[in-house]
Amino acid sequence: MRRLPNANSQPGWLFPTVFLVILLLSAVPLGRLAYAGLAATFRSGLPPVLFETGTWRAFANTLSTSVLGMFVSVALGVAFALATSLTDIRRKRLLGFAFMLPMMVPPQITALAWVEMSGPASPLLKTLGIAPPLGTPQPLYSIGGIALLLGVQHAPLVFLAMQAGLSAIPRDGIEAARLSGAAPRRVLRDIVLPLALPGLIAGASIAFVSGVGNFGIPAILGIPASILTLPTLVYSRLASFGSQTFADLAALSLLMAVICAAGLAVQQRALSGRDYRTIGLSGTSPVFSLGPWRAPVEVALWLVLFLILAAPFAALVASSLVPAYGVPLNAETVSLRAYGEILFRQSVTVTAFGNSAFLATAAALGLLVLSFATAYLLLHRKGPAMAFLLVLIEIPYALPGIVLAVAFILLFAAPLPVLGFSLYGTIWIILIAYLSSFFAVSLKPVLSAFRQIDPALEEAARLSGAGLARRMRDVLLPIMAPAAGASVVLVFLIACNELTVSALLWSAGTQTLGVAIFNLDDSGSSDLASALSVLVVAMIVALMALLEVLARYLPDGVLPWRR
Amino acid sequence: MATLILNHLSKAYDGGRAAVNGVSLTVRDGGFLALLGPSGCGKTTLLRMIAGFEQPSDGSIVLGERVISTAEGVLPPERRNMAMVFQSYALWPHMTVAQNVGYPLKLRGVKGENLRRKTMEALDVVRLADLADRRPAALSGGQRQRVALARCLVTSPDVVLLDEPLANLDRHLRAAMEETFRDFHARSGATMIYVTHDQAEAMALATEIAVMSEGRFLQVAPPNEIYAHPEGRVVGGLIGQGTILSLPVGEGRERSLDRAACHALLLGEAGGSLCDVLIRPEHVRPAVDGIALQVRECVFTGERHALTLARADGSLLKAFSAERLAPGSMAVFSVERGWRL
Amino acid sequence: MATLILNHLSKAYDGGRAAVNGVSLTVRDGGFLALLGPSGCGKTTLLRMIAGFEQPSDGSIVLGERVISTAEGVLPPERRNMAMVFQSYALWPHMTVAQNVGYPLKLRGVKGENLRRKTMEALDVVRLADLADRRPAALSGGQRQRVALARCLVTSPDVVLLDEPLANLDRHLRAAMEETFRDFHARSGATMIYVTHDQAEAMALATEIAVMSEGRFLQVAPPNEIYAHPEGRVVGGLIGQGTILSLPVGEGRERSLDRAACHALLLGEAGGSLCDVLIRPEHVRPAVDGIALQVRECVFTGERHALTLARADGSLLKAFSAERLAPGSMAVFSVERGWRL
Amino acid sequence: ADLVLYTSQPNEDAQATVDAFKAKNPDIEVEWVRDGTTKLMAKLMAEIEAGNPVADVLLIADTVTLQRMKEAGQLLAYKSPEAAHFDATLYDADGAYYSTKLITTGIVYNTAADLKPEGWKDLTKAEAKNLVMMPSPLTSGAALIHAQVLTGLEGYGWDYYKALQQNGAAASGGNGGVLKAVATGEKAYGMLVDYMAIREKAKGAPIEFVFPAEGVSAVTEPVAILGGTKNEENAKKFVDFVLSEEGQQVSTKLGYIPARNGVAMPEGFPAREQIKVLPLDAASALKTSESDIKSFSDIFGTN
Ligand SMILES: Nc1ncnc2c1ncn2[C@@H]1O[C@H](COP(=O)(O)OP(=O)(O)OP(=O)(O)O)[C@@H](O)[C@H]1O
Ligand SMILES: Nc1ncnc2c1ncn2[C@@H]1O[C@H](COP(=O)(O)OP(=O)(O)OP(=O)(O)O)[C@@H](O)[C@H]1O
Ligand SMILES: [Fe+3]
Ligand SMILES: [Mg+2]
Ligand SMILES: [Mg+2]
Repeated sequence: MRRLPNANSQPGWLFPTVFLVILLLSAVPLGRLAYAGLAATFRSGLPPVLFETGTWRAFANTLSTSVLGMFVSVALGVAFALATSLTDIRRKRLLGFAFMLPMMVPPQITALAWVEMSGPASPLLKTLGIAPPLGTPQPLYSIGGIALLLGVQHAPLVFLAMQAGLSAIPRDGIEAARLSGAAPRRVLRDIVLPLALPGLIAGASIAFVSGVGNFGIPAILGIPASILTLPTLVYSRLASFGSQTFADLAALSLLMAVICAAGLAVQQRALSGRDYRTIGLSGTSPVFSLGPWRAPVEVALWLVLFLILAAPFAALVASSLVPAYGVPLNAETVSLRAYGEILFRQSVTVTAFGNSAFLATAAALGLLVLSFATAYLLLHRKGPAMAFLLVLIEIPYALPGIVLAVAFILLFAAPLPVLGFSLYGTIWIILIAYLSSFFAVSLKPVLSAFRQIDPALEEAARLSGAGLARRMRDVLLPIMAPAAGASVVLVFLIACNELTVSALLWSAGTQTLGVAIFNLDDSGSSDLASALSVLVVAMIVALMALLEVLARYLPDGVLPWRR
Repeated sequence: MATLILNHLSKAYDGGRAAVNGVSLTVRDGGFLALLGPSGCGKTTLLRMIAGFEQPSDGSIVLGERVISTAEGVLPPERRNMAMVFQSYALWPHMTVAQNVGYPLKLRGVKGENLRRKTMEALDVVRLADLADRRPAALSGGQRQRVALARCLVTSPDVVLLDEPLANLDRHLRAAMEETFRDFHARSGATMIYVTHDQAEAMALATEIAVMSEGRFLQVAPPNEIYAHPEGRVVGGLIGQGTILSLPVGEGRERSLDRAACHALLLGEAGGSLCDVLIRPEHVRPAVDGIALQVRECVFTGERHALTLARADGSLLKAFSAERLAPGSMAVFSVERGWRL
Repeated sequence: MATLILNHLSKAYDGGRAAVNGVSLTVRDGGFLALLGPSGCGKTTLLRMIAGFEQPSDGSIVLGERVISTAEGVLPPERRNMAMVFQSYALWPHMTVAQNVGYPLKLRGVKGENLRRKTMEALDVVRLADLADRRPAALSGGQRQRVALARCLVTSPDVVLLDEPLANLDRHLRAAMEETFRDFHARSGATMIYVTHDQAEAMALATEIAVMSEGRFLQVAPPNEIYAHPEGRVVGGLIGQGTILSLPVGEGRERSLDRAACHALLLGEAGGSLCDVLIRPEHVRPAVDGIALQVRECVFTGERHALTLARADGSLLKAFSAERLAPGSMAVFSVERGWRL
Repeated sequence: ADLVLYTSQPNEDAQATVDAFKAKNPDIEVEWVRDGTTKLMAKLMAEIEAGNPVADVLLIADTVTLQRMKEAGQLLAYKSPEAAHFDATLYDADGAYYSTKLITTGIVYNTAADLKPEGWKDLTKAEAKNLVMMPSPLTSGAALIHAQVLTGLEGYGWDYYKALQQNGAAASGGNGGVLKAVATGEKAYGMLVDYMAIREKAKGAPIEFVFPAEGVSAVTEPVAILGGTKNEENAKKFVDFVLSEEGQQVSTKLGYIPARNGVAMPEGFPAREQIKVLPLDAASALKTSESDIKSFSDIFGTN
């Protein structure tokens, strides 16, 4: 008879398949970049970046901004997740819904809006009469400023991962703690947070890695104050492309990979030696009554939301209504011309909407499947190979888009071996790059959900006769609907806005929304760019509203704002 | 510690029938109430209301002088000083066994050596001291249940709520734990409410038994009283074993039937309207003279055989026998006692 | 359907003592094996190995002609055509009761009306037909257990593994479910392995009983055999009630002791080395002549009173009595039978 | 496509250029890719490294960048007949690249500012303390060239930049950032490319632009043919067209100073004679660019 597989193992094809896919999405492009770097090194010696103090300062800046930013994200994301899923505040759904939107405003715009909001020209501060005089140094041009904005930008990532984690906490565990005499705050500290730790850590680690690879915010807030981070450093290297640039790129990528691996190591440590598997059913979470604190908490949440969403978004809307920067918004200057132009004259916007919608959907769903398979594998197999896979998955997301794009061009510019045709210049290469880039984002919530699930639920399905695909679809996916929802929403939102990867990989006909917005802005049509951004946000809101209407037909808990 | 009073307590889950329906009861300070009833009758729901997890749809709960639950609001569970063994155990998966058990102590400010000692004492009682550092996921079902038990009894709660706390334990452990409950009850004087499906357990432990069905209390009485004098078909069928026969019984007669009365009834010698009569197996004994019955079934239960006996009209009686009787054979039994429901 | 053979099966969890330790057993095709043993002795682990969830550390499992588990590899559970009631139920929270129960059918290609009908039949058996559209979270503990039961019995598995399947059900439901098991077993001919703490249940259902302790089988025998002739202190203490006394028994004598032998032993008339003797409460009866014992405890259990009796040297015996005897009083009992362990 | 163009011109400009070319050569199908210079170069270099460059023609950035490519042997030399109408400083003697327009860097100021600057040194005055912003040579090629040109100017040198730094001037990303900062009043003065300021002013932004009397630097968005092109003939046609009178008028219409002699200035610009364009030697600028960046970084502390 045939050799029998291990008890806790998956079908024999699973590991090789997942391994191969990860190799293809991550190791091969990264390896190609490393190869180009090594070749350049052999041609002209070790890359000088490695010996410049500036590089190490950028390394330190990257580390500090992303760590601080992560803390900001965690504070905001956790607060919102707890408030919307465990307390009796009103309009939770709206809060949750709105809290995801900051991710939809491109980082550059958020940064500019905050600069404007806190600078001398701030309409807000002017109205309040506390605008600083012309030329006052901008407080946001600092490590703290960068971290703050990174934190704000990435808070929804923590929010979503955390919510998925919270939804898996068994209700009776909280009740038992309360009956033991723990006041809500104690329950939070001793039971809720520890049990939601996988979700929390997943969120924190995506926020951290996002901060490592972010270019838009440090570019706008860091460069004026001479604060370079690794992504902005990479960019400045690329500006004067020379013989050593590939070596520089490879070296800087290596540094970012090191940060990532260190982050992952910390994450593994934090999670190790614990068991988060719930035993039995995890029902609906109970609700803590805030009592007299409800109104203040609500005010605080809405205020934060105003700062991180309404203000940048208002700035966006305002600049879409006036023809040029600095033109005051008043009855004479206001016009909807930009919207007319975008909607009815620019044919690219329609294509871009189509492309981005396709890419974001395909990436989100494709990665969902991939993430489930990978998470399943990672949880059932242990060992250094698995840790290595995790790092491989994470690096592409940590690299600035431009580096990843270069790696993919290196790999795909020439026709594919054997097959003879080239993917370069088609929409598929962008999709592959998206799969590579956002894998980490998609995997995190799913992996943490797997950590929390009662294994007996899968075992029962197996004994019923369900093979891997079947029990994934029928049992695991629906049970982990919150995590699956978070994963899809995260990837979709990020992909909708993605700029750099698609910018370098696109050609005529395949441009995406991010590229379209960037091009409009770059050619001085800030009004059109803003209008398009506003339309993108509107599209997302419309999409979410549509899902809200369809909620009845979707598995429970998939829609993050409905929990 | 104080008297626990339930006033017309009701609870309906969203859009369903009432799970608990107008229940009233007084458990005196230090009482030990066993709650019996078929699966789904509302026992857990009642405990959850007492603990403060569910808000009553109607009625109120009073503990001592304080109203602790009404349809308008409830005193939060953490301020009730109660303890509970959950039907699902509700262990915290991220804590070790010792941490799980010690947590209520920690909340009460017990620290260091004292905490360790008390925790280990509680674990000793449930015989889990050597598993103190395990996580719940690495325990067997019965071990989990014992952790939940230890956690429940580690402090000095005013009210202890036990939701089938011994369901997953073997007989010996069960006996030992019963002993522990009795000790704990005697020592702490806490009011205990105990849900179980094991009547022997209930009888052995409780000062009072409440029989519940479909959200209502059918009878509340001390164990021997409820066993001897159940009220109505449901309680009669639920408490102890026995069969209920519809027999013609004349009006105005004693509810307690002696041997002669039973035989008269069973032989159809008495007239009158039909009435439900409960006959317990221990009162049906092999005898020299009495009623001839056919053995339908004879099931070995270890200590003895459980017999199912058929009367001439096909209605059934139950009895015990030390010896195996062949199914199908006829035998003579005397019926010592009966109870008119 | 085929014979299930366990060969020197062992399982040690990471870095712990062996939870199952060199267990060998043959359950013949269509057999009904009850597994008894104290909490934590390895029953669930054994079932999980049979189901294919755990890989043995050593030994193998053979079903019919096929080796389905060895230390090297196991046949995946989904290809074993077994069914199991999990100790923790393992219901799928996102499916309704009907969907939970119907899922194994769906996987076997049953569709439409046929699926619905079979599902409802299974739900009828466990008396949950009217809750078909509920989610498990909105069920009581016993109702959840019944859903798990229905899901287990809805298909025609070759082997059925039941891990304390009736622990949370009331007596009547339990009796009805026992009946269901018997029916199912007779009808489907499946091999059944049944873990329970309720010995009456085990005795009533099983064709064989295996007693487990600390990962090993102590005795495997038919119910009446194991009750009458337990091997060793542990089995003797575990099966049925009774007390084990260390008494001087002469060598080479019968293991089965009659009344005369018992009395001789108890009165210290027999000489010889000390030996463990098991005396069951049903064999200790109030009598006119016999042994005078002091009543230490008298606990009401409904049907009767459980007595704890003390001999002169302080060692204890158990007995039953229909009437309450005052603790502290003396009474005369005859001991009808004993068993040398 | 019969011809692939990589350009860093803004979208509408690139479209206009291609449209005009196609009007003359209807049978040549042109595909164009536009992006920022940095990204475009990264893309191009990666393609070259992979051994399969897609572009045929570049219309991109500045002569220094193309000089680097020329020296790396990545450009095709083509002697265009139109070269005769251009200043010799505006194209490569070997025909590797040709300037197509002049994008000068001057001074922009917010109309609310106190000082109306006229020369570069005005930016070091006390009135401008903390109010000056310029693009950083680290991100903008034009800014590097501007620095190289200004420091080469008599009486300026790196001391000028030191003075700017001491006066609290900020060096931020690209030209867009400077425009936004000055237009929104966050800063009062900035170094900025001409067309951006003039276009934005025409749309109503509260800014003014001056061409300082000492002279201005210029980047020239040269056109070049990539070595190894598969469409050499079409590429040459494109180069000729861009340099032709007709092609140059496209630039003018879009608001750029044409490179070709004798073509009219775009609207909003002073007469060509009033703008003193300081010359730049691409070859030597390339040699010093690394050290220039370093000097700049040393002063502004960046990197
Ligand atoms: N995952 C695990 N890791 C380590 N030890 C375990 C694990 N699961 C169970 N054990 C231990 O193995 C032993 C056998 O466990 P098992 O669950 O088989 O007991 P059981 O006989 O089913 O007991 P119960 O009647 O209490 O359910 C127990 O001592 C238990 O603590
Ligand atoms: N969350 C819920 N939503 C709706 N109905 C519920 C919910 N929880 C329980 N019920 C129903 O309320 C009734 C009483 O449930 P409860 O859990 O109190 O029963 P129980 O007496 O504890 O039963 P068991 O002995 O089976 O545990 C049951 O019919 C059950 O189906
Ligand atoms: Fe450019
Ligand atoms: Mg219950
Ligand atoms: Mg078990």
